[in-house]
Amino acid sequence: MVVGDVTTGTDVLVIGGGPAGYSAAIRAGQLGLDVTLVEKDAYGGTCLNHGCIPSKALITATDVAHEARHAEEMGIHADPAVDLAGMVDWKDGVVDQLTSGVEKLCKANGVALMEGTATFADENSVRVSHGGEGQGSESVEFERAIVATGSRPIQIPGFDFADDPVLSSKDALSLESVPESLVIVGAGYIGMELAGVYAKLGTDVTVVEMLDEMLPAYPDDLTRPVEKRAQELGIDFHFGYSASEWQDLGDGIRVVAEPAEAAATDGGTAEAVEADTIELDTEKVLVAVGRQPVTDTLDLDAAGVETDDRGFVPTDDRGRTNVDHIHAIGDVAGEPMLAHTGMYEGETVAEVVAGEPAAIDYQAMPAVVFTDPEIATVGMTEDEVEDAGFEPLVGKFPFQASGRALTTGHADGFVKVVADEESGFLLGASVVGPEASELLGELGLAVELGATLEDVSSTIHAHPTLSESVMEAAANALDQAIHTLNR
Amino acid sequence: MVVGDVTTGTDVLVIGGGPAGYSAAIRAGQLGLDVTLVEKDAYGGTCLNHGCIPSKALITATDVAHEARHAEEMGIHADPAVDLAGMVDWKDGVVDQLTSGVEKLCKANGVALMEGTATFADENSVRVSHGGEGQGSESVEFERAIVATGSRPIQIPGFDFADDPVLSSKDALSLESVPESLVIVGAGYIGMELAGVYAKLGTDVTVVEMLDEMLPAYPDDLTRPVEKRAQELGIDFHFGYSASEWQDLGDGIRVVAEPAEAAATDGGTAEAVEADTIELDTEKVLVAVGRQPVTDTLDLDAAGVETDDRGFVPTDDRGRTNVDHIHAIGDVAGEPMLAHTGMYEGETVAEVVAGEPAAIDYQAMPAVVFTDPEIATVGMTEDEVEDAGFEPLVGKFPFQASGRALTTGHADGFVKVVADEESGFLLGASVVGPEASELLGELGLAVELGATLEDVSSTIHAHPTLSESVMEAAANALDQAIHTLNR
Amino acid sequence: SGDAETPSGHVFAPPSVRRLARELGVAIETVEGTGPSGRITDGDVRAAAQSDAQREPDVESETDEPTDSATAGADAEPETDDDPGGDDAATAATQAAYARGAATAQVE
Ligand SMILES: Cc1cc2nc3c(=O)[nH]c(=O)nc-3n(C[C@H](O)[C@H](O)[C@H](O)COP(=O)(O)OP(=O)(O)OC[C@H]3O[C@@H](n4cnc5c(N)ncnc54)[C@H](O)[C@@H]3O)c2cc1C
Ligand SMILES: Cc1cc2nc3c(=O)[nH]c(=O)nc-3n(C[C@H](O)[C@H](O)[C@H](O)COP(=O)(O)OP(=O)(O)OC[C@H]3O[C@@H](n4cnc5c(N)ncnc54)[C@H](O)[C@@H]3O)c2cc1C
Repeated sequence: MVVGDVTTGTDVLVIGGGPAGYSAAIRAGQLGLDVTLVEKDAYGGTCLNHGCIPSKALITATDVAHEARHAEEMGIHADPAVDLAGMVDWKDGVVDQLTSGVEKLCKANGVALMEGTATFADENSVRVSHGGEGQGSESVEFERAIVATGSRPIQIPGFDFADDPVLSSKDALSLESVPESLVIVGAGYIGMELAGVYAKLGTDVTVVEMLDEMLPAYPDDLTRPVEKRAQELGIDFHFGYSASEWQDLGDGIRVVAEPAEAAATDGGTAEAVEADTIELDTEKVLVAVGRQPVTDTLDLDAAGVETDDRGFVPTDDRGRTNVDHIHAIGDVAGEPMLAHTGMYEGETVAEVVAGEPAAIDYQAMPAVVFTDPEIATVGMTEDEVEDAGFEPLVGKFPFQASGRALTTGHADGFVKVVADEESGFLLGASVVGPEASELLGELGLAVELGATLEDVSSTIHAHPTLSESVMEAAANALDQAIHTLNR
Repeated sequence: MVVGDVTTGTDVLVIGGGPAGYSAAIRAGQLGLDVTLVEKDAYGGTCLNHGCIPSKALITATDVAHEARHAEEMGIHADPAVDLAGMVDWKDGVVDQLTSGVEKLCKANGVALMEGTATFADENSVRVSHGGEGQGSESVEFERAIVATGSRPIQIPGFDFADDPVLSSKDALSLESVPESLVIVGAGYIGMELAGVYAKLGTDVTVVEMLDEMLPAYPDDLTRPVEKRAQELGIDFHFGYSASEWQDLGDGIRVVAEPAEAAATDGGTAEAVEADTIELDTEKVLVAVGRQPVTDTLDLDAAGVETDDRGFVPTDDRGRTNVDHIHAIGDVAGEPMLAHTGMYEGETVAEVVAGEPAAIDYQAMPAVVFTDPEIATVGMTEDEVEDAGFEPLVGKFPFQASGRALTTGHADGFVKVVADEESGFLLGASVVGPEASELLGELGLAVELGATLEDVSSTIHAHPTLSESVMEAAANALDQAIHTLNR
Repeated sequence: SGDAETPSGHVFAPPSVRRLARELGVAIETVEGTGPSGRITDGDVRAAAQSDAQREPDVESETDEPTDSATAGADAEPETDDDPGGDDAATAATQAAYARGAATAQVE
């Protein structure tokens, strides 16, 4: 390894300025540690620049137009025109505000910021190469390192993100005009969120998914309202198909998909095993089949840090890799690859590094899919409760019975809670419906605190709110619901 | 007392089918009691028919149009037309669905329903007179009675709700066309919620308030964002004035208001003591100055039940009046006059009646004002925490720092939590901003369960959500917030 | 049931109590909960730490942090600003005041 002329020393080196990395750096700074954060690209990482925030901005904005367009029932007649370039500008403004906020917060908490790509030289130093021509590089020595280099979209054979009609999720969040048609490969959460955005913008959306259902990570009762809505939005689905290649048609492209063996041999539905190749003519194709860890710029070997067979960096409950003084957090450390997981790990590991009695020991990890309607889950599923050896007691409340839901015109879906029958402790919850993402806050707190069904059902909730549904679902498990029938 | 030909007997008689009454009846039915519910007018009471539900329906619907109309920044160009009669029809449909739901739920839980007006004959019976001509009346004997007769809007001298241009809140929720101008007397929550609705519908709204500020029950930091928004909406205010009379102008009316002595002698602001009478020309005037208990149809004297000087029926923590076997719940039993208070009291008293160890002993009573933005509070205020002998520790998080808030285009306001400094127990919280009403669910649970700031701040919240602001406010109190500066 | 041991090892204790257990070197899975439905309270953890201390006087060394000398600098010292046992009683009393479930909710 070439050693540069400049050598900096830092107690704690954080590599990567996404939610995991900046949270770790800020918390370390708050704890009085000498901390340096290296980021090669943009503060805020995937989440702020090309992930959570831009996607939610577009989802919310397209909903404003879509809601008004479909509110005749409420006595509202509107035909909004959407200027996608204008919407993307607005979204970029939101992103800028947040990323510059992250930068300010880092500085205010005493974090030294360094721009460049960090590569391990050995167990106690990295080389940071600065971006532009002739910007050179420098060596940084550390006592402890925290790897937070995140993830990137997976490319599949036949679809190169460098080609113009082939979009990654990042590209799909910055289009300048609404495509007439869009094929989306992958019906996971990213694909389904963007399917909703473009369908509402008027694009003819077709989704190709290898497995035989959308959002395969979620149980059917949760995905059913989303499926119904997707149909209303005119989104077409081809389940059990793998996209294999695309062809240039001059004024558009043709996406070719083959029956996915996996689905077929699995005994998929009739629809899923249609024998033949399908051809879908479209303007663009978005590939959203998953994300993989980013470690290629790091030279982990030089530091002796091991990865697993998928490239993730395994860690223990203090976020330590196999090398004790090198930690890994966020997407690069494996599932669940979610921003809030990364932030929690970042804060926790910063505390560990500062010698505090911290550990990664949550009871309740939330997850949200911002489809229409939203899906939100926290803690254990009914099956997991059973597998863990508890007797599951389930309570449910349909939004059709919620006054607040009806006043918003969105009453599909339900809140479901799962508890241990004997003790009444809440172990998990799931919601599909309006503001599911926000209702999860209370449900997560309840699981995390070890609240019982009775605790939740006898806490007064303001009327009329959707959050009453949380209380009613808990009461339903106890056969005490007022606004829905008990079992 | 004349005794009718028919006499029915019931263990538990509930008088009034609003939220308090129907909740009591349903819970009593679930507990196996023989229960009869008498309602003179419409199941669901004020709340479902002329209160919470219709007002929230109109607020939400007008917001759909208003949001789209003001979304140029997001790249959306729309000029929605609102047909108020259509909107009111839709609202009535929502109300019908809910009130018929209440009726079904009562029946399904074994509640006997009786239509008519109940008047006490003595301590153990009422006479129920049925509505229409020649419908007669009957006598009902009971072991226990639960009075849940609710409240009605207060009339002020000079303004008779029977006169066409004078509106009660009930009238204002069912107008067939948008008035050009509207004077609202009273800047309490009902007045301010409706001011927002009509301003957004294009009405020229002027609010006259006796005191020297809007929403006087709430501290200034919470009302400031609402005040700012009201100004943007073009709502005019006259504080320190009492409406005294109205005059017919032929094509409209003139509302006359005098300086309110109370405010003036109170040393109100210069604006508040402008010496002269003001005259406001307008199409309609809405009087929303408060609500009073409904007991006039009851003849409480016949049962020996006492009321206080404002007409409310005082009760103990089991909801008992001075007559042990007669309970009172909901608005008729006093402040806070809120639907969820009534429902909680109803359920609790049903359990008391069934011999369960229940009591009215909440730690956290929520309250929401559905203005733009919403205001929501639960538990103690900072002052109350101090008065109770705790050392208040405050944490705050501004929505300007919330990624989710920015993606909705609504980032005014904040979440504020108050805890006991020594123990860290959360004692109260307030929110002004987007979805404040829904965020209150988690905050209420935290206060009710005796959660600490650390419990809330270390519970993982999904990103990006507004509910993260709850976590961040708790972290801020501990100097551990990531997304806002600490003190 | 009042028994803290659950089939899965899932712990019914709020985060503040779980952190206290780490701070005091108490294995929380072994602590008997006395809160509502057997929830583990901070008092339970402190009591467990006390009885552990009686059995194993060297409990301090169990606070498992590898408070690496590597961390160097002023902050290597673990922040145990909470004086264990000191405000025990006060905290327990305040908690009792708020854990209303304990007082009134035991319906059976
Ligand atoms: C379209 C989309 C929508 C999403 N929506 C959500 C959502 O709603 N909620 C949610 O929880 N999650 C969502 N996610 C996932 C979320 O974005 C990630 O989980 C999160 O960004 C992971 O954070 P991280 O800090 O681990 O990594 P990243 O955010 O990926 O940040 C890693 C950073 O490290 C930098 N870096 C990499 N290598 C080096 C190096 N060698 N030297 C210096 N810097 C380096 C990168 O430039 C990057 O800035 C979404 C993702 C996508 C793509
Ligand atoms: C415009 C408006 C908006 C509101 N918004 C909210 C809100 O968002 N959230 C909230 O919590 N609260 C709100 N409220 C207040 C809420 O409506 C009341 O707190 C709630 O309705 C009280 O419930 P109750 O059951 O005590 O009485 P009521 O709902 O008033 O019901 C009483 C019932 O008793 C019947 N009755 C009366 N006398 C007799 C008799 N002698 N015999 C038989 N029946 C009788 C009446 O017909 C009525 O149906 C609002 C009120 C208004 C006016």
